[in-house]
Amino acid sequence: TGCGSAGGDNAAAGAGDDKPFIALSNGFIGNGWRQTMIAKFEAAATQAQKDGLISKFKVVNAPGENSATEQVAQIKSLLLQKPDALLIDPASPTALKPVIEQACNAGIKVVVFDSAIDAPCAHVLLNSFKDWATAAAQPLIDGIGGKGTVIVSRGVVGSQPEAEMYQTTQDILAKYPDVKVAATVNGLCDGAKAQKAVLGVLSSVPKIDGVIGCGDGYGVAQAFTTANKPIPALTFETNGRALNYWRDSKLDNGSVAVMSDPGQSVAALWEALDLLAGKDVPKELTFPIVLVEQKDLAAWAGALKPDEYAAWPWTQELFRQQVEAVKSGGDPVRPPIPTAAN
Amino acid sequence: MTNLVAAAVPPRALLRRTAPAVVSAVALAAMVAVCASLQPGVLTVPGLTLILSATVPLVVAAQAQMVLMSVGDIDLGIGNFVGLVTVVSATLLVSSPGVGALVLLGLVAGYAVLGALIHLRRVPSLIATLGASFVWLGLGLFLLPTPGGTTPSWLATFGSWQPAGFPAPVLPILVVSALVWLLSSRSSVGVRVRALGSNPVALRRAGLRPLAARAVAYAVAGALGVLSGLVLASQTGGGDVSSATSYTLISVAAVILGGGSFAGGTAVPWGVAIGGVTLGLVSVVLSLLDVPSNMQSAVQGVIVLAVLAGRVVVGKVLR
Amino acid sequence: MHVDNPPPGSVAAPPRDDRSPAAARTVVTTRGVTKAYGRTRALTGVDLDVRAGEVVGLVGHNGAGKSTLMRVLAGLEPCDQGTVVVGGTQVSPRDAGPGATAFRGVRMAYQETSLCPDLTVAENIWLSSRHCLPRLGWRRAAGAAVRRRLDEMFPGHGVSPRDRVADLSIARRQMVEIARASLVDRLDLLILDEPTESLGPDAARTLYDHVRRLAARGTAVLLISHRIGEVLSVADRVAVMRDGAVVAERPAAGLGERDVLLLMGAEVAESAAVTAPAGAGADRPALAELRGATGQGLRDVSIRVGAGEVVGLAGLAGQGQQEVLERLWRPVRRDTTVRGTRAYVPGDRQRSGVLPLWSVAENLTITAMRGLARGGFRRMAAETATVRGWVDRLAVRGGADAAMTELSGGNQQKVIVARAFASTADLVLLDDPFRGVDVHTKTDLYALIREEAARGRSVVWYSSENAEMAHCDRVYVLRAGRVVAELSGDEISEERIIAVSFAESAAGSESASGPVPALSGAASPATSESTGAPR
Amino acid sequence: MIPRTLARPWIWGFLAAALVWVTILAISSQGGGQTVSLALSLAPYLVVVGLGQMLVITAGPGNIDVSVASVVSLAGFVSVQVAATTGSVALGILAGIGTGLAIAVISVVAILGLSVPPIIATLAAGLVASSLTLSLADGFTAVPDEGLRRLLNLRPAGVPVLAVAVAALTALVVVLLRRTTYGRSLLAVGQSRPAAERAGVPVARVIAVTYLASGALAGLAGALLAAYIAPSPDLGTRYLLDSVAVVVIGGTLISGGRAVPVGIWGSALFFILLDGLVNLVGWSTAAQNLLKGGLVLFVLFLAGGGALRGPATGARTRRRSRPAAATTPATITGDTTHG
Ligand SMILES: Nc1ncnc2c1ncn2[C@@H]1O[C@H](COP(=O)(O)OP(=O)(O)OP(=O)(O)O)[C@@H](O)[C@H]1O
Ligand SMILES: Nc1ncnc2c1ncn2[C@@H]1O[C@H](COP(=O)(O)OP(=O)(O)OP(=O)(O)O)[C@@H](O)[C@H]1O
Ligand SMILES: [Mg+2]
Ligand SMILES: [Mg+2]
Repeated sequence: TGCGSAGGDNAAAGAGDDKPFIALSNGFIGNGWRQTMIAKFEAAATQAQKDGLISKFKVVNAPGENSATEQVAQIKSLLLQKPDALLIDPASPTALKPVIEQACNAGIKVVVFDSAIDAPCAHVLLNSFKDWATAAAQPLIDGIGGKGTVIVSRGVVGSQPEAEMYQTTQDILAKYPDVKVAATVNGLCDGAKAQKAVLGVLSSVPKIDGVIGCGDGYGVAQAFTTANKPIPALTFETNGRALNYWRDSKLDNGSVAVMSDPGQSVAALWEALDLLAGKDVPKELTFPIVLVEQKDLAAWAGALKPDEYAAWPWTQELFRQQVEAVKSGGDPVRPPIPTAAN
Repeated sequence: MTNLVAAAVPPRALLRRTAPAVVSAVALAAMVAVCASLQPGVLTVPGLTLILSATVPLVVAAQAQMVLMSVGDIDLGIGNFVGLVTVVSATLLVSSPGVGALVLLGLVAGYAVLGALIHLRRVPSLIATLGASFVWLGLGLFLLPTPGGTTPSWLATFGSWQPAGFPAPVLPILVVSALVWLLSSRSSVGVRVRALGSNPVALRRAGLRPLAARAVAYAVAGALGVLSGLVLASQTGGGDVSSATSYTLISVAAVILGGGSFAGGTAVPWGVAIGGVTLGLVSVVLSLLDVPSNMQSAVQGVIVLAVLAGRVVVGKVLR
Repeated sequence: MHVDNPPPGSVAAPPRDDRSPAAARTVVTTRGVTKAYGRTRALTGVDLDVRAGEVVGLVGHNGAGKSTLMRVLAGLEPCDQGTVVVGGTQVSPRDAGPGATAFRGVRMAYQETSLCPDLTVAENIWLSSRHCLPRLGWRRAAGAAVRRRLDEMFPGHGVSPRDRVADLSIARRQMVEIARASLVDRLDLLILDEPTESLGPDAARTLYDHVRRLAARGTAVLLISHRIGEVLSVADRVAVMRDGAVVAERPAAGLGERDVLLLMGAEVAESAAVTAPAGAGADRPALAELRGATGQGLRDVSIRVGAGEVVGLAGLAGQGQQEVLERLWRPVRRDTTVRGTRAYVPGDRQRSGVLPLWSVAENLTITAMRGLARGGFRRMAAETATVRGWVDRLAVRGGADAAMTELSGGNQQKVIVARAFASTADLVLLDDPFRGVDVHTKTDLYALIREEAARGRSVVWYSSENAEMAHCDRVYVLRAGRVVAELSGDEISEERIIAVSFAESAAGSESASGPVPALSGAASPATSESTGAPR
Repeated sequence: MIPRTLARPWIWGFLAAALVWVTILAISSQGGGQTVSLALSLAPYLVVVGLGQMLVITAGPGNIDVSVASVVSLAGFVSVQVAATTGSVALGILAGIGTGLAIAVISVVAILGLSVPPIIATLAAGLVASSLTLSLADGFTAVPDEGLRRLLNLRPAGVPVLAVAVAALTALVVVLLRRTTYGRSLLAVGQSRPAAERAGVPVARVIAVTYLASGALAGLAGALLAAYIAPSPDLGTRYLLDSVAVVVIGGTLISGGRAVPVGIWGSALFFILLDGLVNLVGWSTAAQNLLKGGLVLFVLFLAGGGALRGPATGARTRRRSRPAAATTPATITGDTTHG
């Protein structure tokens, strides 16, 4: 932690002239998920530097609110430093298109992760939002026995992943006519916002059996506590705070914790290295989401700090296995669940 | 003797007025120097193009903010408005250019109406534009819930224009600033608008309608907002209503750095251009310097404060 | 296109020496004009005629309705009842409003200038005279016009059309304001509302010369002023307003100041006599001192204020008097010592006096509140008692609960003076606060100052009106940031002050100032007024 | 004076809140009382931030505190950390308040020492605060105190304890404004800074105290909010725009000089109930934003000059009064006549 973006010491940078220089541009740093994502990347990149895989690395976070314009400016100045590969967690799935093309034209390998992007020259690495939505809704509906009243808490409406996820949720719900949707709130995949949104409707809805959300269960649980109502089945976020709460409150009603994987940034690093090494990597890679089920709950909960999100510990090995799995259409790799000692 | 006195006063007053912009310019030069020392490529034409291009829409938005600040108002909706324009240009302007153009004109008219209502109902512009910013956001999300779309080819061509010999972004910055300068400082419309910010009572006594002046100011700000959005869309190639939210406060800061004030009455288009470019370059400097990621916001804040502190020092010296 | 062409007027402009302008064309006529603002009846039925080529002086106490009447005549506001005939056509209330065409030939110079401070002089001219400026090149035309008019009215004015108004001294702004009002292609009636309050005597003289010339060419001029002597010397006719109506109209010739005062409201006439100050205060302990203060417009100024003393600061406007007050108000420099607490009475009441959202009572107690409070909490009962005392003592019209902005200027000024004296301050600083205040009010306030001084308070009083200095124990006359004379007791007289104010030529033999460096004129931020000789 | 101030301005927020409440009731036809009760358990946080913002806005044209959002987030982390380390909730809350004060010190130094316009000064202070927040959030391990959370969730007879406490705080602010020399000085400074200065009001001290108070209140809100929800780097994000909006809809004069603390409750309830309504009906964020903006504008334009400004207030004229003293005595804006 600390000065990760300092890119290691300069001596090392000078020594490994032929080793690649990796830059990461992150559109937003203001939540726990993004912080975990950056922390995982910096740890892995520092290690890779020690191992002599890369010469140096650099992380640039656009300051302020999720601002595409700031990110564009920062990527442009990164281009001046001529990195060999550029990893991007975009603030906006469209605004970066021209600058990504500019980067590609400059001969830089570009890997975009955490969000689909319509830039033909870039490699894209992302989680399956369909899996995510399915993993959020299905166990929960099963948990309440296929009937009852639920609230749907949507993510950032307007974002393309959300649209896909919401569609998936709708499709699943369509199969269960006995599950009634009492309200659809905008939780924005953010516990605090979901808490307020759910609290706002709780007095006006009948008894709720479950809240299908996108990683905002902790806040929703607080809302039910405030309203003095029993905690229904929830979709928790995968951070330590939520998992500990889930474990301590002994909820066993179909609740799950599911989110995209902040370890993607590390996978993106490995992808960039393989690309630079001339390996054949598909343009689009789908990686597994992080799903915490009841059986793994204790292990995850013990290993995570409150604001730290569960991340798959991608190694170069695991990464290559997953690439093979994607190519061959096989089952996705299941990286090991960390132990509390981590 | 009196002529001597008269001649001695204005240059000093002029100096006092331009000092803020000069300090910003010095800061700008310093920042470019730092960038260049870290990355010599900055001083080449492609380098300057790279680092300056992102500041163009910001400068244009700051000019819009400046026009409103010159009537003593403030626009907390400009960021979302620019975002909305990018959305319109990535959707309607492509599917049916005529309708798109009409909608953009309608948005300018909407700004004028907003200004007129602010005037007639005597509500504070700060809160009215804050309310309007929710409306712009809502409209943008309504048109394009998902960031995306593609801008018309002529816009994209403009965005990727790379003339030889000079950095392309300099041209729109100079042209827009010159236009705003002509309009606000040299034309009679500008006199009305600034008079409104300076002393509305005088404007009314002169038989001019403050309502008209305010509506004109808002219309001009709206037009500049549309221009900013088009430029932004030309650079991003798509529409995203929340792509420019940070412009709201940054544009205010740019006006202040350029020597404008909240009191109204003054128009400082050239200062605003300098202030806007300065602020736009802060994130470039940050990404060139190896500032720890968590500390980047703080450094940005400190740079702004330092430039303004420089102003104070210069102001003291000039007095 | 002929912005500065003086009006041809009617062809039959009467010769100036014909003191019976009754024969001339009537420019403006009002009959039974009334105007009410809410409960306030500002005008109760005004009959007035103004004829081409005459100068009419309009006098009256504060709140008599002069400004309101002028606004009606200038077409800024419609009247409620009655008729207004402008240039031969009767105007209905609908025609009134800023910029109404019916009122094209009527122009008004406001007492508190209606210029835009952030605009240049030329741009300000464009605002009010745009009808007669070319569409292209208006900037140059406006600049040339205003320069010519200023040269004519105030030779040596030192104003450039490209100056920003905010950078000009108050006096110069006033000049621009007056020039602005007179710049029009056809001027039938020029209204001057207290034009000379911030002008020096020299500028006032040249202004009045111009007024006479305008009149000679057929323009009617309405002149409002509280300086009755000036009115009498310039006007052909004097109209006296009282409580919203014109109560008397007299030819100026043969009218004395006392007569006018009697017409305005009689009973003060006697008390206007100057209270002779008590003996010199040199032996009293010093409460405040400036020792060789230099910088920020001052040079080597030494001033001493004894306890219970009224010290005057005199001289032409802008010679450093306000800087002295500023030092005493915020004694942060080494060269200034002030023992005890201070209160300040600003002259610029609109800007730095009135708290517009509050009532009279709230405005009055803001300074005293601190002294009365216990542990940061206000003592309401004590405050109420204070307010009641002062409202009664100064007879503030409207009472304690009236909104401050509903009071007339003079009454607002009373409240602001009372605010300072209601505090426990040992030293009260007066920054020319009685500009444009009527004679009644002034007399009350002078008496108040003497009373408070007798109770042991010290007062430092800057006034641009030299006659006021007679109420002081001691007077320092400043010029170009220096003290050029110290007068006390019987030495204090208007003539003496004027004489030392123009020290260069003056035989100020006894003033200890020594030779004035030649540079001083140029270095002072002012002022064209100092160029002329005393009247 | 009292009837004139209170007669109108604050009524709009409550009216709008009531309207939304009736709509919710009409749609769901149940839980009307509980709706209010739950809204009352969310409103206090916004009210606390709003009270601080109100004091700042009251200090006159140009005064605004845009650092509140970052202060809320930062104070959340600090207070949870301190409470967890010392084991004392009270110390945690004090630490939150102290954090707000510390950030406000940056603003105050910039505003008074460097003459930086408040919107910029507080923007910069906010940036510093968000940097500190991110550094703290990195590897943050402390968890909010359970006892405090239970207290915040306590609703005897449907009335949240916190709402009562914040109502008392509001009353305290009312007393502060009416009965203390600081309050009166603040109102005077807000009406006309030069006039207040000449009337002997220590303007710089009043301004400093005001920003410090805003910082402290935002810090307090952050401490409570972090216990109620959970510390997070974007805990306060929404509170910037909303705090300004509730203050102004609440009837406080945006040009300064008149504060209406009670009105903040009305507009805070309005905002919270509106959120509830939108979520209940299941509108998209597009509609939500359109509705929110539309209603803000509607209330604003409807209430208009009459309610949001004093009867004889030349607010537009007063906006001219420049914050800093000019070198020459500035021009007067002419008659105060219009309105
Ligand atoms: N716009 C207004 N609104 C309310 N009352 C007004 C307004 N204008 C004038 N008044 C009232 O009308 C009366 C006459 O005011 P006016 O300004 O005409 O007096 P004045 O003769 O100009 O006094 P002064 O010598 O102080 O200039 C005053 O008592 C004032 O209270
Ligand atoms: N909004 C208002 N409500 C009520 N009365 C007002 C208002 N605005 C101005 N007035 C009154 O209108 C009159 C005209 O204002 P003006 O500036 O001419 O002051 P004045 O009375 O002429 O003062 P003075 O002659 O002492 O300078 C004043 O008497 C003032 O009290
Ligand atoms: Mg008057
Ligand atoms: Mg007057």
